Amino acid sequence: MTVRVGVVTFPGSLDDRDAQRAVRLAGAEPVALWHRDQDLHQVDAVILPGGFSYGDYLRCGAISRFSPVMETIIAQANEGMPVLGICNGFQVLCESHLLPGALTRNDSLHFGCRDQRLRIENAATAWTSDYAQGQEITVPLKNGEGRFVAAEHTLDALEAEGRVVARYLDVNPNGSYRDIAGITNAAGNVVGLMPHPEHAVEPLTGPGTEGLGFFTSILKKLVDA
Amino acid sequence: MTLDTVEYASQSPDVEQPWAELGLKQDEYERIRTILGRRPTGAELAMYSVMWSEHCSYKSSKVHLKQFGEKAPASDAMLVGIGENAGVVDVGQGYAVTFKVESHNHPSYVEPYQGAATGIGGIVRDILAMGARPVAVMDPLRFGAADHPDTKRVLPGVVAGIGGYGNCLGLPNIGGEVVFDPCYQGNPLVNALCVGVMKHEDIHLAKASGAGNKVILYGARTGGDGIGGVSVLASETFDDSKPTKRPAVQVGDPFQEKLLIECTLEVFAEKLVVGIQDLGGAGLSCATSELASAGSGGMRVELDRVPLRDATLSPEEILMSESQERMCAIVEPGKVDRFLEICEKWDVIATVIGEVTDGERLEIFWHGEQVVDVPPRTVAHEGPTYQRPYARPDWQDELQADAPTADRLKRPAGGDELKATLLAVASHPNQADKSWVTSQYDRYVLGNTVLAQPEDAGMIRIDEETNLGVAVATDGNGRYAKLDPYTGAQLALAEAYRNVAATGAKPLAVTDCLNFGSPEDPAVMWQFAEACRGLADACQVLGTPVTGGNVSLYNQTGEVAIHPTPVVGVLGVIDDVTRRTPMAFREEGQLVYLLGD
Amino acid sequence: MPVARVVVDVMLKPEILDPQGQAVQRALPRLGFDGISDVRQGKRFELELDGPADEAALARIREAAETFLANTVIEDFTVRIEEEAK
Amino acid sequence: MPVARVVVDVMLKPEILDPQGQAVQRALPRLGFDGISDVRQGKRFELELDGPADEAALARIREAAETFLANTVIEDFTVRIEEEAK
Ligand SMILES: Nc1ncnc2c1ncn2[C@@H]1O[C@H](COP(=O)(O)OP(=O)(O)O)[C@@H](O)[C@H]1O
Repeated sequence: MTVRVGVVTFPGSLDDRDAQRAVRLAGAEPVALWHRDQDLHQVDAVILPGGFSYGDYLRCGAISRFSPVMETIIAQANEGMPVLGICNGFQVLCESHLLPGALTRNDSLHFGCRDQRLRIENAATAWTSDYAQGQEITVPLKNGEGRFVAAEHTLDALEAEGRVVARYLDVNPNGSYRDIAGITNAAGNVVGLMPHPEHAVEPLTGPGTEGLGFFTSILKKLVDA
Repeated sequence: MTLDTVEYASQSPDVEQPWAELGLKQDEYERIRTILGRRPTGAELAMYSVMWSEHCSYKSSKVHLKQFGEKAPASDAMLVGIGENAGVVDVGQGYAVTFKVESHNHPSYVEPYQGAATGIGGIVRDILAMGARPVAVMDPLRFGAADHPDTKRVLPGVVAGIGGYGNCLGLPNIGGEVVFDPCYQGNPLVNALCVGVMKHEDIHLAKASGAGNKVILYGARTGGDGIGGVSVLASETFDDSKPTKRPAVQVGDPFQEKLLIECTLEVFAEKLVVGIQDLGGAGLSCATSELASAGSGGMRVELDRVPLRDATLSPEEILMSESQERMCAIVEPGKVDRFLEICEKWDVIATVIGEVTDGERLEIFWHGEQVVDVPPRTVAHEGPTYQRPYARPDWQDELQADAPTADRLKRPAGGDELKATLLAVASHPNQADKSWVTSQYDRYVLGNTVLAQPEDAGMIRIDEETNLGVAVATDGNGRYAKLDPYTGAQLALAEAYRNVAATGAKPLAVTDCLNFGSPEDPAVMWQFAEACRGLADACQVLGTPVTGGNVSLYNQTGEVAIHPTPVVGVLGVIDDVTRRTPMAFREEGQLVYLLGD
Repeated sequence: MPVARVVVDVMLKPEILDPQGQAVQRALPRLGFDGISDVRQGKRFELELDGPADEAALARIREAAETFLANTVIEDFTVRIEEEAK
Repeated sequence: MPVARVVVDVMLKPEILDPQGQAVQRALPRLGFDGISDVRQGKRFELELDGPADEAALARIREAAETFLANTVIEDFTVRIEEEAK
C-alpha cells in the first residue's frame, strides 16, 4: 500500500517542496494540495508546511485558516485524520482552533534561524511514534513569531494530559511558555510544531537526519492501521 | 490642468520645462529636443530624465565598463553576456545559472528596512526576468563605525529588511559580508546578490517583438512610490548640514513578490511569454522603452489602463513610479487568456496595457490622447555618454608611502606585545562573529543549501538526482582599493575566486557591484577607471568573464567619498556537491598544510 | 458623500506578555523619556465603509473583529466610529 | 492615584503602500464581510504615565513619538489622552 500524504500550498507557503521531499524520503507519496481546492484527493494524512502564508499579514495563519482546503481539513482532523502543522502550519492549526494557544512575536523581536535541540516529550502521537519517549534531536528552527502562549490553565492541562509533544533544550529561542516547541490535540492525530523536521532529513542539507522520524512515524501508523 | 499632449507640445515650443529639477543638464535637454524635433511633452521629459540618469544610463561608467566585454576571456560557459538583466552561464547537464549583484545604498540610508528589503526584491526580479527560478541570495554590507549612532539605526534596519523580504520569499541566504569602516558612516553600502537556475531552453530576454503581440503589466498596482527617486536619489548626495532628504520611499510587499515569482515561473513553463522585463528603477519608463528598443518593432501603450493604487496620479507620475513587485510581459494574442488565467490563480492582477506595432516608435496614450511619441532606442540604449576627466589624485603617493613597512610598523616583540596585537585584531568589529546578522536569515528553505554561514562560500545543490551544484562568494576590500584601486579590485576577485575554489567548485563567471563616490570628481573617476581596468585584466588572466553587475556612484557625504569599494561575486560549478570541502577540521589527526607563501 | 471610518483597536490581553511593548518601555528612559511606567503595543485597523456606520454595519464589523481581526485567545478588541471623519 | 493613559496611534502615511491593510481588505469579502472599501493597519501604543498627563508630559510623549515610536519617513502619528482610564 502506498501512503498518500498531502502537502498544502497556500499563497506564500515556502517549505511545501521541502515537506514533499521529506515525505518522499520517508517512503510515502507526497500529494500537492491547493488552498482553493476543498478536495483532499484521498490523502491519508496532511501536512501544513512552513512559510508566510498570505505574507503573515494580520497574524500568522489568520487568513489561511479561512481557505477552502482548511474547511475540509478541519472537518477531517476532527474525525481523526493525522495533520502535522510545521511553523506556519502550526500557526494555522492554532488559528483554526484545532490546537489551543497561539504563536506570537519572538521575545527577542527578531527572526531567528538556528539548529535547535529538542526533546520528544510524547512519542505516542501519529507523528512521533518512531521516536523514543524523551529522545533528544536536533532540527533547524526559523521563525519570527514562534513564541507559544496560552492561558495558565490551558498550559497546565496540556502538561497534565501529556500533550506537549516537544520542548526546547539548551536555549528557549523565542520565549515560548514552558519551553514548548510543539503540542498535540487530545486524540493525538493533530500535531503542531515550530521547528522544521523537514530540513533535517538529509545529512547534506541539514544538521542531520533526526527530523525524518516525524515522516516515518506517520507512514508506520498508516501502514499498521 | 490641461494634458501635455504630443500635439500640444508641437504647438508650444516655448513652454518652460523643469528639466534641471529632473536632473537633466542643459545639453541633454537640447539633445532631447533635437531627437524629437520639438520640445518633449511632460511624459516624455519624465521618461528621458529617469532613463538618462546616472543610475539607468551608466553615462559616466559606460566607457570603462566596455573593457569587461572587450577583454572577456573566451568562455564556452557564457550563454548571455553583459547588457541583459543578468548574465547566464552554462553549468552543464542542460542547466544554466544566472546571477547578479546590485546596490541599494542610498535608499537604505534614508529608510534602512524598506531600502534593503526592496533591494532584495529588485535583484530577485532581475533574475526572474531571465527565465530562472531564484534559488539563493547573498548580501555584502558596509556600515560606518560599529559604535556610531547612525550605524545603530541603519544596521538593524538593513538586516531586518533583508531578512524580512528574503525570508518571506523563501530564498535561502547563503552568505555575504559585514564590514565596518567610518568612511561608510553617512553612506552605508547595501549590495544584494541573487542566483537563479533554469534549463537552457528557458532563457528569456527583454524584448518586444511580433507586431500584434500584447503588452501585459502584472503584479502590484502602481502608486506614488519613489517618484523621482531614480534621478534624485542616484544623482545627488547627502549633505550633513541639511536635514535628511525624505523622498517618497518605496515599500516592499514580499508576499506579492512571492506570488509574482510562482506566477511568472508558471507562465514560462507553459511557454506563454515572448519577452519579459521586470519593473525596477524608472518603472514603466524603463520597461516599455527597453522592451521596445530591444525588439523588432514599435509599441503602443494605453497608460490609463494601468491599475492604480492612487487614482490621482498623472501620466508622468505613472511612467516614473517605482512601485515594487511589477513585471511586464509580451504575449501572443492567442495566449493572453491562458496568461491571465494563471495570474488569476495566483491572485496577481494582470492587465493588457498595449501591443507591439510594426512601426518604430514607442507611443503612449492617456485616455485616447497621445502623450509620448519617441524612438525607443533614444530613451533606453542611446542615452548620453560622458568621457569624464580622471586623474590620479595628488595624495595617492603620500597614502602609499604611508603604508606599514618593516621599520615603521614593527612586528610585535615578545609575549606581551604579541598578546596586545592579537587582542586588538580579535576584538575589532570586522573580525566579530557575524551570527547576530546571519541568524536573522533563513538558510535552510528550499532544502538545497549545502554550504552557508560560516563557510567562505555558499553552495546550492541544483539537481537532486545528479548532485550538480554551484558555489558563490562575494568579497571586496575598500581599504586595499583606496591604496591601489587597480590591485584592490584584483584582490577582491582573487579572494572570491579562492573562496569558491576552496569549496571544491570550479570558478566560471564574475559579477560585480562597483560602489564609488562622485564621478564628477576626477580622483574618484580615476579610482573607478583603475578598478575597472584591474578587474577586467584579472578576469582575463583567470579565464572568468564578467557576466553582469551594477555601478553605484555618488556614494559620499558632502565632499567626502567612501573608499572605492568594488564588490566582486564569483560563481563556480561543482558536479557533485557531496564532494564539497567545508572549512572546519573534520576529525582528529588530519594534517594541516599551508599553500602559497 | 461623507465616508464613514470605523476603528478597531486590538491589544494583547493583559495577562499575555507583550515583548514589543516591553522593548519600547525599556528603550524610553535610555532615550531620555522618563516617567512612563508601562507600555503595551497593539494594532489599529482603520476601515472605510461604503455606506453609513449604522448599528447593522457596526455589528458586522464587531463580528469581523471577533472572528478575524483579533485572535480572542490572546487579544481583546474595541470597535468605534472615528469622530473626526475627514 | 488615577493612572493617566496616553495613546499613540501610528499609521503609514496615506501615500505609502500598506500591504497588511490590503491583505485584510482582500480577505474580508471572502469571509462574508462586504461594504468595506479600504483598510489600513497601524500600531497602537498605550503608555501608562507615573504622573499626570499634563501639557509637559504630552509634549514629551509627542517628542518620543516623533523620534522613536513612529518612523516619520513613512508614518504619521497622533497622541491623545485616553478618556476612559480604567
Ligand atoms: N551580511 C551577511 N549576510 C549573510 N551572510 C553573511 C553576512 N556577513 C557575513 N556572512 C557570513 O558569515 C560567515 C562569516 O563571515 P566573516 O566573518 O566575514 O568570514 P570571513 O572573514 O571568513 O569572510 C561567512 O559565511 C559569511 O558568508
